[in-house]
Order: sequence, then C-alpha cells, then structure tokens
Amino acid sequence: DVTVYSAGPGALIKNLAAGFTEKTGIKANVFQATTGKVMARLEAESSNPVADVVVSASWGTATDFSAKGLLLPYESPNAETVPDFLKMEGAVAQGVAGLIIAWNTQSGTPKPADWSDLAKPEYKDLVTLPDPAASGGTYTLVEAFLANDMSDVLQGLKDNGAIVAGANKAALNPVLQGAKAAVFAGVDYITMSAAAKGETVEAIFPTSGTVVAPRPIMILKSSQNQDDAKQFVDYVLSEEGQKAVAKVNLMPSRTDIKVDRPLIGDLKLLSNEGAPARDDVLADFKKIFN
Amino acid sequence: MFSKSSAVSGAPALSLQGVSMSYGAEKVLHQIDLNLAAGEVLGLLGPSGCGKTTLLRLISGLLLPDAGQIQIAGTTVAAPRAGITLPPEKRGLGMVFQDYALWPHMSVARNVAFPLEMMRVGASECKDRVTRALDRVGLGAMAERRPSDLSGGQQQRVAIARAIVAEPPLVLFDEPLSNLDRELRETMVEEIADLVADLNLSAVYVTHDHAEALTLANHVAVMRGGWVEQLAAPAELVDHPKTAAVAEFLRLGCLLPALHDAENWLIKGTDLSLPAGVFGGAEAQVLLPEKALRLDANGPNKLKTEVLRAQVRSTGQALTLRVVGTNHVIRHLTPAPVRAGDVLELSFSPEDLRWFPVADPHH
Amino acid sequence: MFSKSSAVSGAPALSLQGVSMSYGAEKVLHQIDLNLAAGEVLGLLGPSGCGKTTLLRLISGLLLPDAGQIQIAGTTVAAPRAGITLPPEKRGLGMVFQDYALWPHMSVARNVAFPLEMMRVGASECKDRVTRALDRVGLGAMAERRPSDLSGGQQQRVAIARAIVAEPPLVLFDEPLSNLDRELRETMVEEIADLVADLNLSAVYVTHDHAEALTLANHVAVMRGGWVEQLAAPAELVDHPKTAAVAEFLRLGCLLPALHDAENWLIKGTDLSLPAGVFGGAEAQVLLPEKALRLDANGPNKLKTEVLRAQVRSTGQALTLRVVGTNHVIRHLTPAPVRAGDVLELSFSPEDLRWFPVADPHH
Amino acid sequence: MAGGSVTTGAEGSVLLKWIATLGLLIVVAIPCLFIVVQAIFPEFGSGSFAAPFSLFFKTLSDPALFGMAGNTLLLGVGTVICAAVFAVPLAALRALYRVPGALIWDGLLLIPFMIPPYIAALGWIMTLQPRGYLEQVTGFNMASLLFSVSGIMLIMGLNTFSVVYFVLSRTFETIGARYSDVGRVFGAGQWRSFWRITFPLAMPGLAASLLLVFAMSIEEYGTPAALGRRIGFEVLVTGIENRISEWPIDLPGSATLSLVLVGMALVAFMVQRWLLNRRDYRIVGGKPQASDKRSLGVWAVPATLLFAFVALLATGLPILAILATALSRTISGGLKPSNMGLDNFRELLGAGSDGLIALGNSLMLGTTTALLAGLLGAITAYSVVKGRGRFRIVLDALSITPNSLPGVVVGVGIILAWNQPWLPITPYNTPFILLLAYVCILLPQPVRYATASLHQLGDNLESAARVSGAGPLRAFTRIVFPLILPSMVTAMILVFAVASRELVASLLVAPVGFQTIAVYIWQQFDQGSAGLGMAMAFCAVLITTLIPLALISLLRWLTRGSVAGLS
Ligand SMILES: Nc1ncnc2c1ncn2[C@@H]1O[C@H](COP(=O)(O)OP(=O)(O)OP(=O)(O)O)[C@@H](O)[C@H]1O
Ligand SMILES: Nc1ncnc2c1ncn2[C@@H]1O[C@H](COP(=O)(O)OP(=O)(O)OP(=O)(O)O)[C@@H](O)[C@H]1O
Ligand SMILES: [Mg+2]
Ligand SMILES: [Mg+2]
Repeated sequence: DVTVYSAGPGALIKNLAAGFTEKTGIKANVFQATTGKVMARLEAESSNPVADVVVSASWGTATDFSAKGLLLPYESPNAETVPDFLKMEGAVAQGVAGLIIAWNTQSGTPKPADWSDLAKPEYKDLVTLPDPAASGGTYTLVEAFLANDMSDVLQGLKDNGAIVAGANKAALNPVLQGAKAAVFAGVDYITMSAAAKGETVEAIFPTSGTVVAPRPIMILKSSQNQDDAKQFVDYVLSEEGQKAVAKVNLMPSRTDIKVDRPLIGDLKLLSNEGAPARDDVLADFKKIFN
Repeated sequence: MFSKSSAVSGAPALSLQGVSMSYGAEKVLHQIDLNLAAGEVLGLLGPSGCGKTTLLRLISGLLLPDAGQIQIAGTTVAAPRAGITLPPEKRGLGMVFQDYALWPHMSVARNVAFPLEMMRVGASECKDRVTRALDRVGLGAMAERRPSDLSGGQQQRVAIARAIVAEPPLVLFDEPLSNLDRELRETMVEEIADLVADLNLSAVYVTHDHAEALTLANHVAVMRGGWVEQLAAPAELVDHPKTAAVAEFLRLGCLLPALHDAENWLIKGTDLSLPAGVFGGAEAQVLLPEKALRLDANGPNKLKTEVLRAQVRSTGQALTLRVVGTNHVIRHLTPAPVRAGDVLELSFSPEDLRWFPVADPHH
Repeated sequence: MFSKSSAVSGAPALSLQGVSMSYGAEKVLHQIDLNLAAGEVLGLLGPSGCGKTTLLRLISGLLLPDAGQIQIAGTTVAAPRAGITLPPEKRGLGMVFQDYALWPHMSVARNVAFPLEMMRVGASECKDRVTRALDRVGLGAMAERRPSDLSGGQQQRVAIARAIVAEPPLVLFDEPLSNLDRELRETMVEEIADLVADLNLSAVYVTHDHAEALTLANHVAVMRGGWVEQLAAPAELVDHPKTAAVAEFLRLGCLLPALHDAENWLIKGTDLSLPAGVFGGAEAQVLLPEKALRLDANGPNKLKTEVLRAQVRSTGQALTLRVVGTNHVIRHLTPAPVRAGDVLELSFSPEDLRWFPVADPHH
Repeated sequence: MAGGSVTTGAEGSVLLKWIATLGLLIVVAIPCLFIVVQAIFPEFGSGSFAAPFSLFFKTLSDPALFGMAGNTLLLGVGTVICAAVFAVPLAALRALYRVPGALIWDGLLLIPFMIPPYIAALGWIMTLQPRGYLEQVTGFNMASLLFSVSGIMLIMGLNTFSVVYFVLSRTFETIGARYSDVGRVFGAGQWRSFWRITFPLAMPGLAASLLLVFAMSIEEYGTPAALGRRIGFEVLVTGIENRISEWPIDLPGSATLSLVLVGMALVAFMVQRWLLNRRDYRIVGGKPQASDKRSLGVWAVPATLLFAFVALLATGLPILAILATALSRTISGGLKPSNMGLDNFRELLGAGSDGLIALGNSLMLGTTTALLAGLLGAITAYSVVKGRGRFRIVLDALSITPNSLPGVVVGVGIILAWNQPWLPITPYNTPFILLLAYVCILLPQPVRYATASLHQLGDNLESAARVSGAGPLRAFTRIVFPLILPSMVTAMILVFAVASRELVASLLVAPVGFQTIAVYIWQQFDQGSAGLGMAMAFCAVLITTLIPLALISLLRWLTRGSVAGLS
C-alpha cells in the first residue's frame, strides 16, 4: 500500500490513484486537501508519520523538507525529460500551474493583454486578486514583481479599485458571475477548467511574463512502503500519469508530453532572483493594499 | 393602573352571575352567583378540589368563564356572551396565590415592590411602602433575601405582602395563612381585617380554617363540587346551615339519620326518640349542633353517650362520644377531666336541632 | 432499599444529639436533642422560620449538620465529627415535602409508584399498593392525571400518598395537611395514626395546627428560633409548659406580668392581686390557662372582665375579654350568647396558674 | 446555586462526576493541552521540546494583533446582538403562543445551521453582489451592505441565531405564561410583564446561547474570510487560517492566536456565570402548575409573517442561492432558462457511489455524535450545576473551550494528542477519531442547553427522589434527565446537523480515504464545480433536515405527548 497526501485538484489524484492501482495492483490511499491542511497534518503527525508520498502545490515545501532531511532521495527513470529546474534531490514536479489573467469575455471590457492593462480606467473597480497570504501562486507572482521592480503595477491596481478577495476560488467567483471583469493572478488550470465547462472566462498569459508554480511530488524518508512509493512516483511521471495531469489543464512536467495548451517552454517567465523574504513580501503587499 | 374613582359608586365591589367553567370536558364550576359589597370580605369555604382556586382565577382574569358574567366595581370584566374580557392588569387586583408564585429572580423587596412599580409610584415612596408591608408580615429583616432562601411560611408572608402593598380595591386571598403558625395566623388575620377596614378594601378570602373565615368574613360562601351550597353571614351560617352537607362540612355537630315512625322521630336503626321537629316527610337528617350540647344534665332533652376518646387540646379536652345504642359519634370540647369509657349525659334543647331532607339538591 | 430487620432492636427509631446547623453565617439550629421510640410520633411545633423544615432535611440527609449526630433505628446516619454521612436513599424514609416536590413529568400514579419502583416491587403488587395509597388520600380517581392538573389540596395528598406508599419505618411529615379542609384533615390524621399504629412505623410530624400535633403525637417538641424549648407528652405540655414562650405559643391562655409587692403578687401596673404562687423572685410571668377559666362565678378565685369582641365559631362564640383595670386580654370560647360590652366574671383555681421567670433562657 | 455554602447530604452521583471529568479530559482537555504545548514548543510536532516560547511572544507581539483582536471582539459582540434580535421575539412567540405551523418553522429555522458557513457566505455573495442573483432578478444589488462590517455581523447573526432561538424557546416554554400572568394580576401590562418577568427569567437560556454564539462567531472563518478580506476587516481567525492555509505553515503561531480566542471566550464565559449566579432562576418547583400556550388571536397573521420573513432571510435566500447555483450549468450564464438544468443533480447521482458513501458516513457519525455529545453534555452540565467545589468551574470552562477554537486548531490538537508513537492503541486513522473530534467541537452545545435547563430546575425534585430511595444515578436518570430531555433533544438535533456538515476538522483528521458529506462537497468545489457542490449541499441540507424532523415526529408519536416540550 501507499498513502498519498495530496494538495488539489481532487480529480487528478483520484485518477492517478485509480490508474496506479489498476496498473500495479498496489492500493493507493489518498488524503486530499489544500496545501495548508496537508502541511498542517504532516507537521502535526511528524512524530509518527503516516504519509508515504506527498504532493504539494508549492515548490517551497520541497526545498524546505529537503533541507530538514525529510525526503527520500529518488530519481525516477521517468523523470529524464523533466527540465532540471523542476527537479531536485528527493522531489520532482508532478505538473506545473501558471499564473494568468482570468478575464470574463462577457464583461464588456476590452481583452487585457498584460498585467498593467488591469490598472487602466476600463477596469476600474472590476479586478480582484487572490490574497498572497492564502494563495501560493499569487505570492510567487508578487514576489517576482518585487524582485523585478514592478511593484508600481500593484500600486496601479490598488489605485484602480482592485480588491483582495480570499483564496483563488473566492477571487474567481465574482468574475464568473460578472460582478468583476478579471482576476489578476488567476491560476491557469482552474480558469481553463471553468472555461471548458462553458463559463465565459478566458485564461490570458500576460505579455510581460508570468511565474509558474511547480507541484512537487516527494517520498518521505519515514515511509514504511518505500518501494510502493517509488512505483507511485514512477507512475505519476509515466506517460499515462502525465496525461492525467494534462487532463486537469495543468502543464505536465515532462517536456515530451504534447498537449493542446501553452506549455512551460512557451511561457515568458519572470525571475524571482533577489526577492525579499516572505514576511517582507507580505508586508510590502499589505502596505500597498490597505 | 387602577383607580378607586373609576368604580361606579354604590356598585358591589364584585359580582358574579351564573358563572360556569370547565377544564376540558370536566365542569368544575356551576352557575356561581356571588355579590360582594364594597368594604366587605367574602369568605370561601369548601373541601379540597371544589373549585375555590378556579373561582379566584376567574375573578382575576387568569381564566375565562364559559358562561355567565363577572363585574368588578360595576365594570363588566368578563362576559363570554358579550365577548368582553378585561385582562388581569386592568382589573385592579391584588392576589395571594395558593402556591405563592413568587418570582425567583427578584429579591423579596423587589417582589413586593412590583405592584407599586407598575403603578409608577416614586422610588422613595415605593421603598417606604415596601418596608411597611414587609414589617406588617414580620419580614422587615429579610428584604434582600432571595425567596428561595426563606422558609415556607416566610415565602407565604412575602406573597401576602405583595398582594396588599399597593392597597388595591379588591384583594383575592387563596389560603394565605395555611403555612403559618397559629399565633402568626391570628396576628395576620387581624392585620388583614384592619387593612380592609381602614382602606375600605374588599376581599375574597379562601381558607380551610373555619375560624379564619368566620372571623374575617362578612359573608361566607360554602362551596361543594363546583356549586355554592350556601352564601350567608357567619352567624346565619352556623345557626341555620342550608343543607346537611354544609352542616357536616362546617363540623357543626353530629348528623343523625331520623325516621318518622308512626308519630315519633327515631334515630334510624335504634329506638332512641328525638324531640318532634317541624319537618315534613318520613325521613330526615337531624343536626345536633355541638354548641347546643351541655355536659350538665339539666337541659330539656338528654342523650346518653360514652367517651370513646379524650384528646388533649390547649383549651381542654376534645372528646369523641358515642351515642349509646348507636354508632353515631359526637364531638365535644370540655375543660373537665374525663376519661375514655366514662358515660356522660348531654343535654340540649329541641329548638337547637336542625332538620334536613335526605336527598342532596345537586348530586 | 431498607429493611426493618436492619434496625438494632430496642434502639430508638430516631435520635438526635447536639445537632447544630447554619445556613452560611446564620445559625438556624442549636444543639437539638431529640429521641423518638419506634412506633411513636414526634410532633414538631414552632413559629414560622424556627427551623422545622431544616431539621427534617437534616434527618432525611438532604442537609448535613455542622455538629452533633443523628441516628436512625440505631444506625448513625450523620456525624460530622466522625465523618459519617449516609445518603438519603440509604436511610429508609418517606417524606412529605412542604412544597410537595411532585415530579411534573410523571402522572399521579407514577409519582406515587416511584418509591416502590426503587424497592423493585413487582409491577402488579406495585399497582395494588399505589391504588391503595391513592384511595387512602381520596384520589383513586385521579391516578392518571398530571400533578399540574390537580388543585393545591389534591397535590398535597399525592405527596402524602407518595410518602407512605412504601410504608417506610420512619416517615417525615412537613405540614402535610396545611392545604386541606378540616374534614379531610381529620380523616387524614386518623389515617396516618392508623398507619403508624398498624405498621409500627415512626413519624416526625411538623405542623402548625396544635390540635393535629396533640392528637397524633406521642411527644411534642416545641421549637423557637432554632432551639427546642420543650419536649414532652401532649398532656404534660399543656399542663406544664416549661417557659412562658411555650405557653404563649400554644395559646394556653393569658400571660400576665406579676410583681411581688411586699407580700402579695400583683398584676404589674395594677393593684389586682393574684393568689400567691410557689415562685421565688420579685418578678414573674403568670399564665392564666384558658381551660382553667369558668364563666360560672363560683370558683375560688375571680377576675372581672369586659367583652371586647364576640366572634362566631362553629362550636360557639370566641370571646376576647379584657381584664378590667388592665390592658390584658383573655380568650375564651363559650356556647353562651354574649355581646361586646358585657361584663363577665371568670373564676379559676390558684393551682391552675403557672409561674415563669421573666428572663428568657436562650435569647 | 443558591445557598452555596451549605453542605448537602444528597450529592450528585459520583459516577456521573467521574464520567464528566474523564469524558471532558479525553475529549477536550487533552487536545487543548496539546494545543497549548504546541504554542509553547514550536518543534513539538516532531517530538522536540526545543526553543520554548520562541515563537509565542513573537506572535503575541505582532502589532497587528491588537487590531485583529479588537475586530474579533467587535464581530463577536455584533453577531451576538444580531442573533439575539432575530431570536428573542421568535422564541418568545413560539414558546408562549400557538403559532400556526410551529413545527414547520422549527424545521426551517434549523436549516441555517445545516448549511456550511462557507457555502452560506458564498450563497450570500452570489445573491447580493453586483450582477448577483438579486440583481439578475430585481435589478438592484446590495453589495454595499454585504461587504461591510454590519453586513458580516448580520449574516453571521442569521447563520447562528437558530442556536439562540432553540435554547430560548425551550427556556421560555418551561417558564410558561404562569409567572408573567402573576405579574399581570399585579398590574403589569403584557409587555411589561414580559420584559420584567418572563425575559429575565429566561436569562439562563439567553446567557448560555449567547455565549455559544459569541464563541462560534469569534472562531468562525468562512464568512469573515469571504466578506471581510475585501474591506480589510481582519479578525483573529483570518490570522490563524492564514498561518496554516499556505506553505510555509505556522502551527505554533496559529495555536498561540487560538489561545487568545480561548481567552476571549473564557471572559465571555465568566460573564455568563456571573449572570447566572447572581440570581435564582429555579421555576420548576414541586407544585406544578398547568400552563397552556395562548392563542395569538388577531396577531396570528403578523406573527406568521414575522416567522416567514426571518425564515426567508435566514433560510430562504441562502437555500435559493444554493439551488440557483446547483441548477445553473455555468455561473457566468446567469439565471437564464437556457442555462438552467438538472445537469448537476444528474452528475451527482451518476458520480457513482462516492456521494452516497459520504452521506452514509456522515449520517452515521452525526447520529453517534449527537447521542454521545448529548449524554456527555447532560452529565457534564449536571455535575457543574448541581455539584460543588471549584473543580466544577474548571469543568464548565473546559466545556466551552472547543467552541472558541477554530476547527483546524482542534484538528491539529487531536492529531498531536492521538498520533503519539507511544500510545498502545489509538483511534487515530480510524473513523473514531472523527467521532472524537466532533464530540469535542460540538460538546459545548448540549452542555449549554442542559445548563440552561438545569438552572430552571428546583432542588427539591431531585431531593424527593433521593428520599424515596433512588440513588444519585437513578435520581438523575429518572427525574433530572427526563425533565431536561426536551432541551437535550433539541441540542442533539443541532449536534446532528452540525456534525453531518462539519468540514474543517473532518478534512484534517479524517482517516485517509474516508469521506463525509462536507469533505465531498468541498472537493467538488475544489475542482471548480461550484454547481455540483451546491447540488450536493442542497441534498445534504434536505436530508439532514428531514431526518431529525422524522425523528421528532416519531418520538412525539411514541410518547404521545407525555414528554413535555416535544411540541
Ligand atoms: N437556603 C437558605 N438560606 C438561608 N437561610 C435559609 C435557607 N432556608 C431557610 N433559611 C432560614 O432558616 C430558617 C429556618 O428555616 P426553615 O425552613 O427550617 O423554617 P421552618 O421552621 O420550616 O418554617 P416554616 O414553618 O415557615 O416552614 C428561616 O429563618 C429561614 O429564613
Ligand atoms: N389544569 C387543570 N386541568 C384539569 N382539571 C383541573 C385543573 N386544575 C384543577 N383541576 C380540577 O378542578 C377542580 C377544582 O380545582 P381548584 O384548584 O379550583 O380546587 P380548590 O377548591 O382550590 O381546591 P384546594 O382547596 O385543594 O386548593 C379540582 O377537582 C381539580 O382536580
Ligand atoms: Mg385551591
Ligand atoms: Mg418549613
């Protein structure tokens, strides 16, 4: 058996577990929640760990766990085509999410092309953005903005009446219903899934570049089922596993999987080099939005 | 809240006409007619469960009659036929509830002050009057206690104080002294009598203590099974009970069944003859009033009795006597030293006897 | 639950030694010593708030004494010094609570059946006994009612039925008949007396009705302010009250202050002389017992009185008499027709007088 | 209670006292203790006692804390006031008069409690925001009210007032009309006798339920997060949730902040104690008095309208919003007929047995929790109210604590407590851990309900049972418990309702692979299927409402009116 703690999306891990069991005959027990809950549970359990494999939505988890020596070093044979920046000792990206502008096509506003468009008068009072304290993606974007001296964009947004609205979903909902026109720092796969369901919303990759959030999968050193865990990681990185990842509109981490959406290679990425520490990022953000 | 001037002058303080009332299917009051003049006290006597409390609840407006009408000081307060029902607060009453019904969340003083507060009496006058009312019932020292920290009798006195503090024109007392000792009871009866007399209040007074009713009331109604059996002044009630049941209930004396045999009245089942009464019919019940009996055997008629029991009382001995030759018992109180087994001769006058038909008027 | 055999045979049914008790800082019982032989009834008399209920609660185990010890049938049930406290359910009691303490969620029959159920009496026997107990108190027809649908007196009778249904060896009655009419009260007193006699039960009987206490009790304790003033058989109590307070409380007669002037005892503030008493000291209180007074002016000593008030009673007239030349009042019951204002001569024998010191032993 | 300094010989059952003590120890004290330990020792999760207090003071010295604490207090007090304003008139009408369709209103007013708060908040947002359902139907929106502090209080008041309504209507029902009638005889009009007598006598119920509401509203996350964030209204829970909603998480910090919440709740608890001990509220005495509900007469229509209005606000609007979302194919499509359909319900039914299994699990857990919490609650309240000694205050305080702790923190405390490697056996990773968590979180409800009821009970009723030969345990089961049963039934229904929709703790401590309704709904949401989630929520509300209603009807039929207050 293998016990997997996974941060969203639920359908993905459900499919992966089912496919894994079908292929190997090994049962996969899944605990699925938000990154925060998964981490809280892991930390609370740390004196007597239960999980074998952890899937997180935040790359920082992997670096931190690795630094604490919690991870089992394992290089999956299927990880060959995963770019280096999505791999490290003990962890590898399962898939990648990108940050975008989520724009309601029926909102009567012009289609934005870049972040700074949302600070224009057409979008006055019509923009939401997730709280970086509650959304890892937004945090990464804000961090990148600060690192690249783009905080004037944030200030512009604020001056244009943008509001900070909880986590990703809470920011997207008013846009879907039409109360707002666009989410600044939306998450690509969520927006694309909504659009696939028929919602009039579009994911726009801003021209000045964006950030991505790789989702690490890692095996805990404390695992009692390390072989099964390794097989699970192999399966996730297999072609079949990566297809499942692509099915929920995430970017597969393997570059050799072809899907019909912008992939990592197609994106202009902002660097996070030289960004301040987390508390300072949040404080700077708060200084602008409050 | 209420004002004495609003009363139609000359109207009776309370008047009930043909009042009936049922709890569900069970009829507990039948055709009650009562009148109470202003400044008078009406005593209500009757066995447990005969409907006294129900009657008070009708008067106070806590229950509505099924039929009949009730007037207080000339104002109709309840008349189902006419669709009139005045709520309790508009009737200008005070009431001592049988179960006291003190408000547990208020101190004794607050309980007593309540009727005054409802009349918007100023704070300092209110305080004075509460103190006076509590002093009247001997609880001046307990004003700040919770009602639950009082003894049963003390709680009852709080209920009395609350009922009289506002000196309402009509006060309803439901066995207000049942849990008090005799000394206190006598004091309280006097207090109440004084209060009624001084302020020209009226009162309806339910009690199980005949002495209380006879002392305090200008008129006494004897109830039985939801009917008023007799309504009369105390002396009249004692001297001329209307039915055997009233005589029995008031413990006026010994009730003997009598048969008219040829020309003599005999105690049924014996050959003891009774003085001839002015009573028609072949069968009767005869009351031999206790107060008509003398132990000195020199009255016109005599009865031989045997002492069954002699019990100590503070004022003498309570004797239970058996009429020799029968099973009928007579009660008699005497200061003389007597023992069980003694044979005593009692004398009485024939005019003291009371004659009743055997059948009951209602039942 | 409890068995009569467990009692140490020959031990008193109840015995209290030096029992004291306070509510917070307020001491309500002082050094109570009482003994009650099996098969006897102890009457408790005393003014409202003197601690009777508290005493019953101590005996039943609902309160714990501060000092002293309590034994029931030879078993120590409470002794704070020795750390003994037997919970109420182990004491084998029945109790009529002053506030009835009926359970509102059970029917009358279920209320009464409860003590039997606690003894695990079989269902059919239980039903019989409940029926019998309810019949005893005259409520056979109301078994299925809820207590809230009964009149006050009916509720009280349910409480009595519940206390006696299990025929416990010791029954505590707290003013059990206070809300019943006199007729019912007399019947119930007899019922209780029969029950106690037939089953050799013992009982403590709190009441405000002297007649009840004197009839039912083999011994009567008169309490005042938390002290037992006197514990004696009824006849003894009436004939030889220990203190003026007892005489006063029992309404035995008129208490006159007396001064020893040279060689005569005079009523204080007057020059009416009293027959010489066997009493040392210069000041005394003299009891002129009501039962010693005769209206026929041929006794050895005489007293001139004026009728202040004559009130109707069912057995005659209750007179309030003023001793001429003083403000002292005497009560007297007479069948004779008398009016206010009449001057009557009362006679008495000097040996009927009772002499008390002026100072109070406790207070 | 009264006469506290007197030693009574009829002590409550020792067994019950032990059950209460042990029960609270296991269910509440141990997880709480671990939360405290976690707050003090940041490394405790991995079994280390290193660096005590290193984060504790840092967290508490955050300058923003003061503002957040102030906002929390403001929110708590405001919610309490809103809840009281909604609940008091309804409860009084319901308890003292024959309100037409009373049972239906009870059922409807139970529903706000069954809708998970985050769903309700979402429902409110989707109804009131610009282009929300309200605007789509009527042309105007109420965004300015919705996104304001008073709006948050109003909505939280609407979500929680049913607690007050149910406790109070029980309390009022016990008081009945008797005592205010006495007031009326002494000249008080209907209103005055209500405000001077009936209302103050209901203080046990009022204080207990408002304490519950206060504790619930200071730990409630969904609504303030959804509405308050936008206007910069930060409360302590948002601070707590932020610390554990994203990587990196800060367990010690959230534990520390939770302690601040507990402190606030304890202050409220002391106020409640003071209120209850100041006076005597024992009105169930040994001389029972019949008390029938009054007829409303001409007021029947206005009273019904009032019930309808509040039910529409508290239940109708959120439910309609949920239904609207569940019936919409897409949210952006709006309320157009072309966009409506049963697709979501069809998908729900077709989604295989997952939903059904979750439903079964939740009902099972809900029922068990209701019974366990009800019993433990009654016993605890009894030991507290009728017992003596300082210890009972500790018990009492402990029993309110879980209510003021955010679910996540309770979850963490439970994991810390029950996942220790040295435990020989542990319920962790079995469904029993959820039971433990639910009982912990929901125990405050039955305890407060029972406390309110017990404060109305005269002492002599139990005394009479003891003298009649019943031991303390039997006196409890035969006399005390039946007398508070009506309250307990209501409490258990509420517990059932909440337990079958509890999310946060369920998410955190549920054994791997074990699903409950709430988790299922949340997962639908998480995939972006708001419609599917709402459909599930709607079905869950329907079921959790119908089950207790059916139970009450059954009970009523079984007892045939012999148990007071089941009406
Ligand atoms: N819970 C209490 N707290 C404080 N004092 C109390 C309490 N209960 C009774 N008392 C006081 O103790 C005294 C004795 O009370 P108890 O009830 O024993 O009197 P009682 O003799 O039964 O009087 P009654 O004939 O009026 O019933 C009274 O003065 C009363 O005020
Ligand atoms: N709520 C009720 N429902 C049904 N019957 C009732 C109710 N209350 C009283 N009764 C019955 O009505 C009758 C009259 O009751 P009421 O209380 O008026 O008697 P009472 O004369 O005051 O008696 P007591 O002297 O015992 O107080 C009684 O037989 C009683 O059983
Ligand atoms: Mg009555
Ligand atoms: Mg008493």
